[in-house]
Amino acid sequence: MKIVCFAWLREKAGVSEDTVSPPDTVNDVRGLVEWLRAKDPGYADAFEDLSLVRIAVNQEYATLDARLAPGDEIAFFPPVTGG
Amino acid sequence: MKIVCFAWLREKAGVSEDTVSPPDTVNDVRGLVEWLRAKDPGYADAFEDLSLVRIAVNQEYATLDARLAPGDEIAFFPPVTGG
Amino acid sequence: MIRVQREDFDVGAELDRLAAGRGSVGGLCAFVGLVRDMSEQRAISVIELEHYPSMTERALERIETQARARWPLDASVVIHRFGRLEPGDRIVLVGTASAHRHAAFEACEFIVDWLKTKAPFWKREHTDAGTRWVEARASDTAALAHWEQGEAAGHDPSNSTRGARKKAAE
Amino acid sequence: MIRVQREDFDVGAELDRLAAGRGSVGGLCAFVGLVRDMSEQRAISVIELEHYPSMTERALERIETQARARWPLDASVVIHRFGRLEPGDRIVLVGTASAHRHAAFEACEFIVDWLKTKAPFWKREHTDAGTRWVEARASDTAALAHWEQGEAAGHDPSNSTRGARKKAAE
Repeated sequence: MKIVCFAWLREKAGVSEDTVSPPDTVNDVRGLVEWLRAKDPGYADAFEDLSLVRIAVNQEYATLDARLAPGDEIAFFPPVTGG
Repeated sequence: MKIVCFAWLREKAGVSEDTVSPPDTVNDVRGLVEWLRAKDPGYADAFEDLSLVRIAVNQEYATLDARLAPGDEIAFFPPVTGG
Repeated sequence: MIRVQREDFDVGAELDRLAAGRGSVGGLCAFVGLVRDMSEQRAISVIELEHYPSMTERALERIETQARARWPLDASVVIHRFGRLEPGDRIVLVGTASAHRHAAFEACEFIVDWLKTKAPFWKREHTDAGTRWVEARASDTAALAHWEQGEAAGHDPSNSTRGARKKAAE
Repeated sequence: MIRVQREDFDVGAELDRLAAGRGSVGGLCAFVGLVRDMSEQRAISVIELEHYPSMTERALERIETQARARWPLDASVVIHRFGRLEPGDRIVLVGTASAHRHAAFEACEFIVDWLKTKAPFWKREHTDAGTRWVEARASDTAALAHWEQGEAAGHDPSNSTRGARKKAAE
């Protein structure tokens, strides 16, 4: 799976792009978040308050409940501020 | 008093600008309209349906009841279609 | 800023001017009215726009003043052409600049709605079937009436489109 | 038409392009977003706009498609810049062309409201007091929610701003 992070989430996680291979038990975004938190203090910091985290799976907005498959691209970012 | 007419009202009245001196009994727009109608078949034609006539006195929208004074500029025109 | 003129105008330059030197402007809204090529299934070759010069500028200035009293605008521009125009030609530009985009949108549409029903201009269309004076549309009068209802509700800028939309949805 | 680019754009030329060859277009509405010079009492020297490239174009295309399904548009354009920008610089252009001016206004504001809350861009401001990521505003989310309420009411374009404004006034 490919992880991408943007804005202050990228800075906190210390990761712009990351390729990870979580165990089979990680089958939704919530599971992935927990697994990343446990694995890496940067992710733990970035995910401290999940109410500030927006998620996209394969470039579409998604929720913590979204199912994941190998090869998916999961993006984490703060609420957007363009326009 | 100065009369100005626009668009098809100008064409029907046959008048673009007109200077008139109605009697003292003509002291509002309604009186002026009646006086012009009686005086001139062009005005009679232009004023055939007053629901289609818009009025301005001294470049401000006004109604048939507006009072008139010597030196006023009274404009008659159809509903506007700019923009 | 108000202009009534025969000549065309440069939309990009006018909008640049609205924002120039005003660092608080976060958004510009603009409306450009164009001459259409058809009218009731007839191809338009040319239109003539007649106006009432001494009343026009006064009327446009008043509506711009009203819009600026009602919405927090940093700047605004209204340019209306008269004379002979061809399909595709620009007729009118309304531009508004504000720190608040919704104010810019509302004020711009308010001014356009007002122009359509109150500014002393009259269009005559030339088609292959002859010429005719364009008739005013009831929908334009209705559009303006909505702003006046908003005004009657107490001149509160927040009590306009978006507020009303929200209330209606509740 | 969608563009995501580092370069500036020419508002006048983009609007001309919207109308070119489309004789039925009676009105264009445009919104131009600009970099402001102040943020919470601090002078901004520069902003950086980060984005998520593979998602951005897809997201913008979707919103343009939605707007064109919801309103009778002849054409539309959305251009959003990224990278390093200075106060006064253009950030975004949304333009809509329609035979009906109210559709042009509504669709344009809908797209802007959507961009503000859904398009994957993030602003970082540089001021004399340091740099900070701009925080999203609740008012932007509320603005978008109004359109979604309108949508829930049945996708009827006439049942939007103006209709709601009327209902609320009654």
